[in-house]
Amino acid sequence: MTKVAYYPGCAMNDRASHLDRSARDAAVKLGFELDELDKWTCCGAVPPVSEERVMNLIAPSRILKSVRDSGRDTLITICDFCYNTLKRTNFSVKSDIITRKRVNAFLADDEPERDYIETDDSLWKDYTGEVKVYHYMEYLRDVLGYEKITDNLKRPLNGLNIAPYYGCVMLRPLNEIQLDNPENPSIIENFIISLGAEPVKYSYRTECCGSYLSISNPAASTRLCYRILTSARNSGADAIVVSCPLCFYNLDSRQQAIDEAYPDFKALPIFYFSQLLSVALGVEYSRQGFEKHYADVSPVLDKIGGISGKGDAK
Amino acid sequence: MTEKVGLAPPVSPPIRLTRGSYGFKQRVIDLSAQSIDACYQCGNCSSGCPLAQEMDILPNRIIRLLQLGQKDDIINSETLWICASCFQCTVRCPRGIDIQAVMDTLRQIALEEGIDHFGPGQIDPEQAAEVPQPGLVGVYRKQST
Amino acid sequence: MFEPRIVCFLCKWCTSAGADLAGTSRLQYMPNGVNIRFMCSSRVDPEHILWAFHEGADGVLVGGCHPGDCHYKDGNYKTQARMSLLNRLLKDFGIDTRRLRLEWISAAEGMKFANIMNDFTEEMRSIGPLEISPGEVAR
Amino acid sequence: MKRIGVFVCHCGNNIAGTVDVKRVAREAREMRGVTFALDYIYMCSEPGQALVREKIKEENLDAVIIAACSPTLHESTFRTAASEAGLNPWQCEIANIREQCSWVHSDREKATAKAIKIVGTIVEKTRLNESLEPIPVSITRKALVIGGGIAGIQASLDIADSGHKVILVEKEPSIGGHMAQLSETFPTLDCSQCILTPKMVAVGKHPNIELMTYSEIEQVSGYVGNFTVRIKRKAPFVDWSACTGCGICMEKCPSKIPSLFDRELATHGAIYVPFPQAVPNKPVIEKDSCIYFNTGKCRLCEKVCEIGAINFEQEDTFVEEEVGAIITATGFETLPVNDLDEYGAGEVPDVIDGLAFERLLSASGPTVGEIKRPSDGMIPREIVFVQCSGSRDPERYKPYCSKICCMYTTKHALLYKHRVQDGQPYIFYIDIRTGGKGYEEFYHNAQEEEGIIYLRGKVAKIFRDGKKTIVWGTDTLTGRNIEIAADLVVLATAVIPMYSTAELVKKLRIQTGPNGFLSEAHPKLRPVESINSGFYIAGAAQGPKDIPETVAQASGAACKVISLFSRNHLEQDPAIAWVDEELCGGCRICISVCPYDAREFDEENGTATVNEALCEGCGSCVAACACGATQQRNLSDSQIKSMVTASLGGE
Repeated sequence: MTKVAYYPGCAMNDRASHLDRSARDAAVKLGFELDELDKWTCCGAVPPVSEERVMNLIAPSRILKSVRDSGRDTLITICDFCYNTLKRTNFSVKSDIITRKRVNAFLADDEPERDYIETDDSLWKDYTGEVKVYHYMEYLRDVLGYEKITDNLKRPLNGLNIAPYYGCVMLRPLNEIQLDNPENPSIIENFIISLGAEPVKYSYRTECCGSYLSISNPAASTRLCYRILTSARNSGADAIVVSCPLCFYNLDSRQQAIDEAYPDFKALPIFYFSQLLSVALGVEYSRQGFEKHYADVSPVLDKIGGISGKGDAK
Repeated sequence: MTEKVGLAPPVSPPIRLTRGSYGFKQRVIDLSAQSIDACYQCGNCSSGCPLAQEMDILPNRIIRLLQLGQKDDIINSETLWICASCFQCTVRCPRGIDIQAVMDTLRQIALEEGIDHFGPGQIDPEQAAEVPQPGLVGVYRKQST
Repeated sequence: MFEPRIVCFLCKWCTSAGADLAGTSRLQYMPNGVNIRFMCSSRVDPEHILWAFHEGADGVLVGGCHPGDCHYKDGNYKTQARMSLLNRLLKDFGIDTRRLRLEWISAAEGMKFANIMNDFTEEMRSIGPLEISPGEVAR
Repeated sequence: MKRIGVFVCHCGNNIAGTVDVKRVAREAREMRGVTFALDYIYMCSEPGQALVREKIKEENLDAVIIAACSPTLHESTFRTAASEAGLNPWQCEIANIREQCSWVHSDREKATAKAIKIVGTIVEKTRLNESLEPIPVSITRKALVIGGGIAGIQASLDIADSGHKVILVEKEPSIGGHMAQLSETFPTLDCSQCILTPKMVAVGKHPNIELMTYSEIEQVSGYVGNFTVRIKRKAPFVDWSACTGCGICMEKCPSKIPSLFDRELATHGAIYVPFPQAVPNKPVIEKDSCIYFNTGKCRLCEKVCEIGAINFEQEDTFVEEEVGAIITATGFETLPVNDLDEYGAGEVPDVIDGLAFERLLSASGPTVGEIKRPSDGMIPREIVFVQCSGSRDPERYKPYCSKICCMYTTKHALLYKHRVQDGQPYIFYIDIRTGGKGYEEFYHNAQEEEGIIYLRGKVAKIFRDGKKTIVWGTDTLTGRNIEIAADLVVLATAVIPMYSTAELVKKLRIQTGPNGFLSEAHPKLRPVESINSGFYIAGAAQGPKDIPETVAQASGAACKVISLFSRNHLEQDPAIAWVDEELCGGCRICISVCPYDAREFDEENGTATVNEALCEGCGSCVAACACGATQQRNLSDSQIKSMVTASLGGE
């Protein structure tokens, strides 16, 4: 089985463990294995954009360098924040020679036996952005091919209307990310189609959910999530699919606050894309961590068939 | 008691522009590497901003005030802390300004000046146990020293 | 409501062009006048005006270029002289001289044309129909 | 009895939306003389015209009426169509039911009733129309160009290059116009003089161009193809044929008068050439400022002129020229700073206009290209440019956009910044308009790379405070007022027609619009012609324009003239006066009213006659004729009477 380097990111061990587990399960069903890096740290979550903050590029660069040093050129990550940070860092290191020099000067400090200034050290090799960073879904689309998913469906999601939610950092900014058209993307839609479900068109799929404001300004986030959820529901969605832990948290857990603030609000189940993938590929419901969801997912599971909540594939 | 006329501080004093007005602007240009003067005030950053209605100064006006070097108005603005860094403005700017980079720079300068918006003590502990780490890291990196 | 009938003799270069401009500017005015286009207001013979009253017109508008702007040097001055003489005659006939209007309207004055048509129509409405025995006006 | 066909046009919805065209056609069919009527969606389209041709033959029509738009638009179209089907063009008439009916009324019932009356009026005219032949007229293949700015220069060169003679009349001592005053031109920043002077020299040397500078149009008579022009040649008090242009007279002249060319930022003597590259490079003496003419003493110039070219006895002379076409290219001025009361009314020395700033920027200007303010020669460190100074202000100044200011102000600020690198330019604007090739890019560059601060708002007041000039403005983009203590303020004053234009158009008998700019025959489709045939217009005299547009229009006007000159002869409208000798009593009143001397008296017959070559068809004599002997072709008294009757709704 192909092993692909995998950077889970800090949310995967606990708060988004269901994202992590379902992604790993699905990979196995599709014939590859997510090979978690031996040692990894937090990537920093938000990419540094001001010139002075080279410091903030060090952690993600160190992660990328470790992948390269292990002889691999591909790294998969799932969390949108990690993806954005790693990809933008890689872009900076690759395209800006000054940033590259500064970053490597810091990285060299990790290896005290080496004096970076005397560059005759042949063991040392600057990290120059050699690793290609993939979003898990991007890997499915570009390396594996969505048709491979369709070919392996055990439990096609026929009859389900799923609203894709992109949020902010999965697609933006375009120059550095280059995943899809940021105004009119299609990567999640096509993913939904490959599962046998119907993608729902609605106007708020790339509108921000409030991101970290959920902590410092929860009211603003509540308003933003309300309009996303309502738009999707009014467009006929049975559920929303996301890939980012923070999007999931905002759109799912926040439904309690939304319910209190907006009398007309109706709950809508939220899924990680990997959950739907692994369900469609035949992984048991019990491994999906649905108990962590706030919004009840059983109406959707009923539609797919099988016993609601805990049912298994035939 | 009657108030003396003319002693209240002006609500909207005129901006007195001189050649010396632009140090702050230059610092932001240097830190963000963005061409602030390229902005022609089309307002696209504001029109698409999902959080515009929570802001006291709209993003395009932040850039405008910056063009005129109006530091105090900017770093005391709530806008810096309402912005969720969603990059919508950056993607749409017709003049290629990374407005998010400008916002980050402004936050950085505000934090340097001791305007610590959201300290660790302010979080709801219940939420802290639940919210995914990127949110926590994000809010502290953007909004506190 | 009384709808007066109005005949408008317009010179081609200024007033008729001004009326065209009122059209291209989509200005709205009352439809009581019908325009007859001459090369110059100086083609208007007082007899034409009397004939118009004889045939049932309640008002007659003669429109020419502003003084000094006549395409034919001084045609509008001749028109003015003829009209003031005619005014005396109208009084003799017992026709209210307000029923004959001479206006200078340039090709750029679409708005003025529209305003005059409205104003003239309203004035004719207030004066009422011209009642006169045909014999009186006959030459 | 004539067989008349009536064709009612829908003009899409333009007519049919308000007028019941089917009913108009139906009612027209019932009118006296009408044997056929139909309605069609677009009469002026090729199928519409084909329909007219087809029905003329099928229905054996003697005359047609097209009820459609104004005759100024399509009369010639349909007359051509009618003549292709074998009709005489004067048997085709237009009933204007669009501009003068459907577009100005909204009540469908009333508009339809009016349209029927309009058609009826034209039917009555057409019933009595005669078939006419156009009167052939010869052409003088020589053009008159009035104004020696870039428009006049370009038009003259284009016509002259085609092999026709041109007379170029300029009121100033030299050609060159405002373009000669400019430093560098947007958006390419090439030096204005460098691209202009070769053209000025070419005009001076061209064998087909007769250059008359320091001259003015005195009188114009005649008509297209055959104008007679009287030109006043002002006395320069210098024998130009003898003068070598050595310039010693100008050096010695003790008078000091403000140089208009340098916008009064410098002076020259009473004997002067406006600028060193002048064409012709010959001086003139300004009589009003000359010490000799004022006191009877001095004559210093005469003493130093070795050739003896100075001649105080010279007098204005007048020449008469025959020309076939006239191009008016009298250009523009800008609203005087003195007129702008709230901007200091011209009393603040460091408030100048854009052309003055051009002179400050110009390497050949009074400061040799160094930017020094007028009051004390200081190099301004804070400079404010105010756009729309007098433009876009219908309440107090000019209602229109002066079009060139956005670009030249940007250029000014940019050139200033290039010369005074530690200086700060500010531009107050209402909108920035950069429609033109490379213009938006030029503006972006200035804004982004040159550190020019653009402030969106109109300046309310400018006043002096010590050595500073205070500017009170606002910036609507921040919602805050702006106060700048400036060293120099440059006003982009409104572009207005050259002062002499108003006087000139009266002599030419061509039209101007409400703001004094020359009117074109059609704002879109005939932009270089006056409505009066034989007159053409070019450059900023027609409206504010930049150089490329001016040159394009000048070449367009020249092309129209060349096209006119390429015809064998012209055709004059035959709808003119004629005399029924039986009725003429020989009172000669017609002769006294004719503005063209076209009415003559035949002593032998004792009757008045019409000189067909001179008659313009105004009809003034027809109205004057007491016995009805003089009539106008196709607009006789009997036609008019039945038209009046029809216009009132019939018998």
